[in-house]
Amino acid sequence: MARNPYLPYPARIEEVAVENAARDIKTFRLAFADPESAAEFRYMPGQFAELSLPGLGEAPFGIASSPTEAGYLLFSVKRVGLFTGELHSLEAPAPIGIRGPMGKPFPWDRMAGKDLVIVGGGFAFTTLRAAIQYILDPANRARFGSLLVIYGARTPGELMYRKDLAEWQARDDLQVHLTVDEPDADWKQHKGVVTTVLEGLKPSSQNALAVVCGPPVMIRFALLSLGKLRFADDAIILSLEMRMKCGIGKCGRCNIGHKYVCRDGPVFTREELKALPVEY
Amino acid sequence: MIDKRIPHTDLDRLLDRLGKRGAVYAPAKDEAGEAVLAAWPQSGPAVLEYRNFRLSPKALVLPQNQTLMCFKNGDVAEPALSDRETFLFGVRPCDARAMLALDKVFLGGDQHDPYYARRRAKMAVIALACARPTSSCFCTSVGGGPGDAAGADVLALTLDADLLLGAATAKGRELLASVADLLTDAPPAAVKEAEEQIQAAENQMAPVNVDNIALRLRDAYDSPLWETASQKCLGCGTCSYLCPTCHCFDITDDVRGGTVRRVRTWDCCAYPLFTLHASGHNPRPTAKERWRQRMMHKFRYAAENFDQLFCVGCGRCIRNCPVSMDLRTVLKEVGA
Amino acid sequence: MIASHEIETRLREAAEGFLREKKVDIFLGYEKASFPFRTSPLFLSAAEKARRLVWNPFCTANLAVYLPRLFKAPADARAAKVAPPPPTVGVVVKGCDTRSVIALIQERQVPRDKLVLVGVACPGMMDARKAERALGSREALGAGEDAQGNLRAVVEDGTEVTLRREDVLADACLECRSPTPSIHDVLLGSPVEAKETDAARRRTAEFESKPADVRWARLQQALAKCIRCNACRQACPMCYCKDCLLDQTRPRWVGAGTDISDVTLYHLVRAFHMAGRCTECGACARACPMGIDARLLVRKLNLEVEDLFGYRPGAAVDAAPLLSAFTMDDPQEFLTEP
Amino acid sequence: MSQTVAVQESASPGAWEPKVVAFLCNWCSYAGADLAGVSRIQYPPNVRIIRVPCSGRINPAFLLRALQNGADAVLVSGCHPGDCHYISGNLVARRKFALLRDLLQYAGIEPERVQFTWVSASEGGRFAAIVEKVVEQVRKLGPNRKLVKSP
Repeated sequence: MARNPYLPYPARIEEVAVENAARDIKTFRLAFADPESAAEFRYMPGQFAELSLPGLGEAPFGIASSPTEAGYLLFSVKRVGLFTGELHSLEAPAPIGIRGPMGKPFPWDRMAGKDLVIVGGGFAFTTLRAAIQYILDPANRARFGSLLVIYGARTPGELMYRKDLAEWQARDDLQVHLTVDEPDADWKQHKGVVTTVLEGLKPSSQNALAVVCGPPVMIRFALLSLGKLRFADDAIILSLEMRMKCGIGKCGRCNIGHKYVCRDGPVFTREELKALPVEY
Repeated sequence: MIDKRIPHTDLDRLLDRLGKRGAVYAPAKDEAGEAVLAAWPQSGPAVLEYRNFRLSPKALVLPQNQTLMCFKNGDVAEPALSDRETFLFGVRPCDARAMLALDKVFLGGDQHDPYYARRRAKMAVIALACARPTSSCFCTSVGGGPGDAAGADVLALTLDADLLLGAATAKGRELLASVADLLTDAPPAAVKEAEEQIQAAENQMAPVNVDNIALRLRDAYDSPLWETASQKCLGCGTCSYLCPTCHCFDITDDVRGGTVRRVRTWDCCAYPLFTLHASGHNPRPTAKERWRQRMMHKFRYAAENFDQLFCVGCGRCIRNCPVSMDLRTVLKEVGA
Repeated sequence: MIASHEIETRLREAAEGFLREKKVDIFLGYEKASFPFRTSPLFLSAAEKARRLVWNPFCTANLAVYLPRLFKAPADARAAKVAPPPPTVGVVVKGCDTRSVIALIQERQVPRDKLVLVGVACPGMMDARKAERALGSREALGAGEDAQGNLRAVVEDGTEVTLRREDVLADACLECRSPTPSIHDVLLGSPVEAKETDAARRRTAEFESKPADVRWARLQQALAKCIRCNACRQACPMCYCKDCLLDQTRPRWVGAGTDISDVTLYHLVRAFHMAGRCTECGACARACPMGIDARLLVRKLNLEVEDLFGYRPGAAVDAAPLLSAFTMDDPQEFLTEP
Repeated sequence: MSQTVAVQESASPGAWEPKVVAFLCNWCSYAGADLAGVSRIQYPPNVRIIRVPCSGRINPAFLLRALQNGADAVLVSGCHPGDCHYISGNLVARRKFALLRDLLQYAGIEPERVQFTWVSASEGGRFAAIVEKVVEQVRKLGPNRKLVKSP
C-alpha cells in the first residue's frame, strides 16, 4: 500500500549551526530515525520538504543539502514565526518529522552539458547550495559545463554557508563571486548588488542556463540583467515560495493560475511563469 | 437506466436493509422544518419533498474536522479508517456530480488522499432527481441536469406514490440486486413519464452562459470587473463552506493535554490568512484577488487541470450569501 | 407612513445630486438582488447610475460594515505617502446603521466630516429567511408590500400570498428602540416613533429563567450547527480589527475546526467583544447561513451594559466607548469577598 | 515565588481535586499571595498562579482558554481601586469583569467558576481566605464539564 502522504518520516536533529551574524538563520542537520525512511526519501536539489513539530504544525523548507551528501539532510531556517521560532530553540538530538520530498527539482536533465550561472541573494540560497554541491560531486562534475556562482547579501555577516563558500572559492572548477551591499572593514570582495557583478562578468548565454533564487527585488533586477545578457526565457530557472499546507497539490492555497507551487513547482522557468498570472 | 420501482411506503424497508450493511443517510426535517441529510433511521419516514439541503453532503467524504494523526509520547498514530459502508439516499444530482470533482482532486494526481479515498470507496450514492428546481439552480448550464446520474451509483425519482430506480454504476447494480425482493420492474409508461418529468424540470431552468468560460476568464484576468464585483464581499466563508465542490483545507495541530492531533479543517480562499506568508507578504492581498481566485479556480483552473468545471449549479452560494452576491452575474459579464 | 417607492425616488435624487456635485466620491446604497426578498449592497460612483438604487422593506444590510475599510489607515509610512486622500462617502442609514456609524466614529474608525449620511426613518425591515420559511416549499418570484406594510409575495404557480408584517419583520427590528437615525445629513421619510419595546428584555428573560444546565444545553444545541464560516463576524460593522483574536495563531486562542468547545469559545469571545459596542442591527444573525441566533449572547450583554452602566451603544458621537472608560463608583458587588 | 505554586497533583489517583487558575497582578495580588506564603498562612494548594502585569491586562480569552483546558475555576485579582500601579488599569478591567461574569453566567457556566477580587500586597490573609472560599465553592460544584475540550 502506498505510504500515507500526510505522515512525516521520523528524524532527529543532529547538529544546529548559526548561519548569520544576526543569528536568525540556523542550519539544521537532520538524520532519519531509521534506514527505511532514509532509503524512501529520494530527492534531487531544488525540491523541498515539510518539517513537522507536533503541537506546532508543519512548514515547508527547501532542502539545502545534496543527495550526494549521504546520511543527512540540511535545512536552513530563518526565524520569522511560531514554527521557526520553536525550531530555533531546539538542539540535537531533538526529534522532528520530515514529510517529502516535495515539488519538482531543478531541471537536471536540461542542465546537463550546459554552462551554469547561479545567482542567489540573501537567505534564499538554500537549494542553490544543494545544486552547487550536487554539481561539484566528483561523480557529477564532468556532466556539466562551467559553473559561475554569484551570491550577494546585505552584509558579509549575512552570507550563509561561509565554510562552503571558502571551499568553493579555493577550487578551480567553478567561479564564486560574493558581493555585499554594506561591506565591513575586512571585506575584500565585490560591493553592490548581484546584478552589477553579473553584468560586469557578462557570462555568455550560449549553451548556458541561469538559476536564480532570492528576494523578489533581486529577482526582478536579475531578470532584467539576464535579459540584457540574452538569456532566453526558457534558459532562466527560478524557484518560488508560497504558503503551503499539504504539499501535494490538494489543499488549494499555493496555486498560481492552474499550477500548484508545491506540486508543479517550486522550480519554474521564466517562460513558464510568463504564462501564469502574476500572483506570487 | 431507470427500470425498477418501489412504492414510497416500502422505502423505509429499503433503507433499513441498507442500514444492516452500514451507515445510511436520508432526508429528514430538522426542528426548524428544513430538510437535512440525516442519519437513518429517523423518527418518521424519509422525507421526499424538498428542494435541496442547505449543507452539501461533502462533509461525508471531506469532514470539516478530520484527525490525520495523533502524536503522543513521541509516537505517531494514524487513526483507524473505517471499513463501514455508507449509503447516501436523496442526494440531489448536482451534489452527486460534485463528488466527481472532489474525486479529481483527492484521487487524482500522483498522491492519493488516503482519508478521502477510504470514505469514497465505501460510499454508495442514491441520487434523487429534481422535479422542482429553484430559481437559483443552473445545473443544466454547467454540464449536469435534474436527472443527471453522473457521480451517483443509483438514480431515483419520485413518480406519484412510487420511487423509480435505476443503476448507474456496477456498485449501483449490486446495491439494487441486494434489495431485489423489494423492487418490481418499472412499467415503460412510468419510465416515460419520469423522463418527461425530468425534461420539464430542465425546461424550467434559466440558462447561464458558460461558453468558453475558461478562455473568457483568462482574458479577463486584469479586468476592472473584479474590483467592482468583489467590493461588497464581506470575506466570510459561507459560499465556500456550503459549496459542494470547494475542498480547500488547512492543517493545524490541536493540543489537548499530552496529545497532539494533526487536524484537517475546511479553509476558504476568501480569508486573508489563506495565502498569507510568514514574512507578511500576501499574494492575494485584497478581496479583489481573493474573489477572482474563487471564480478562476472553479471555472478556469479546474477546467485547465481536470477538464471539468468546479461548479455544479446548485445555487447555494447565491442563496446564502449575506450580501446577495450572485456569481451568475459575473459569469454573464466576463468577456461579454 | 411614507411609501417605500417615494423614499426610493428621493433617495435616487439625493444620491445623484451628491455624486454629480462631487459632494461624495462613493455612495453606498442598495440594489436589486437575484431574489425577491433580498437586496444587495451597491457601491455607486457615477451619478447616472443612481437609478440602480432601490429602497424597499428588504434593505436589511448594515452598510456601515463597509466604512472602516474605506477609511483604513495605510499599513506603514511608505504606504501613507502614496495613499490617496480618504474619500467622502455617502451612505444610506437606518436607525440601527446610524448607531453603528456613531459607534465607529466614537472608536475613531471613520471621520464624521467624510460622511454624508442619508438617513431613512425605518419602519422595520423584513427578514428574508423568515419569509422564505413562511412560504415553505413554495418559492417567491416577486414581492412587495401592501398599504398596511404586510408582505405580498407571488409564488411559482402565480398565486399571491400575504405574509403578516409581524411574522416576517426581522428580529432586530422587533426589538428596535430607535428606528429613526439620530444623526444624519438628509432624512428621508417621516420620523418613526421610538418604541420603548421590551422585546429584547423578554427574550432574554425567557432564556434566563431556565436553570444553568438547561441554558448551557440550549446554547450547545444552537451552536452545534455552526460551521465556523465567520459570516457573523464579517457582517458586523464593529468587527473591523485587522488581526482578529479568533484568527490569531501565535498563540491560537480558538481551535480551527467545529469542535463544540472551540465553537463555543468563538461565540463567547465574539459576543464579549461586542459588549458596549453592539448596536443591535442584527446583521450577524441574518448573515448566519445556518440560522443560528447569533445575537443570543450579545442581546444579554447589551441589557447588562444598559442596566449596570446606563450606556447604550451608538447613542452619542461624543461619548467615550464604554470599556475604555470607568468611574470610581462602577458596580463591583460581583467581587468575591472572603 | 510563593509556596502555592508547588501544587501536588491530587493526593490519591482518581480522586478529583479542584484546579483553580489564578491570574494575579504583579504589583498587589501577586505580592499578597507571596506574603501569604512567607507568613506561612495555610490555604488549599489547589491554585495555580499566573502573574500578569495588571488586572487590566487580562483578556477574557485567557480565562476562557483556562476553562477550556480543564481548569475548574479561574480567579482574577488586582489592586484595590485607587491602588493600581498603572493608575486605572483595574478600574477599566472592573467593567469588563462585571460583563464577562454576567455573560458566562447567562450562557450557563456557574458563576463560582469565574471569580474576581482585589488583594493588596499586605493582604496575605485575605488572599488565603479568598482562595479557601473559591476552592470550597468549586469543590461543592464538582469538576468543570462545560467548555472543556474533550480529549
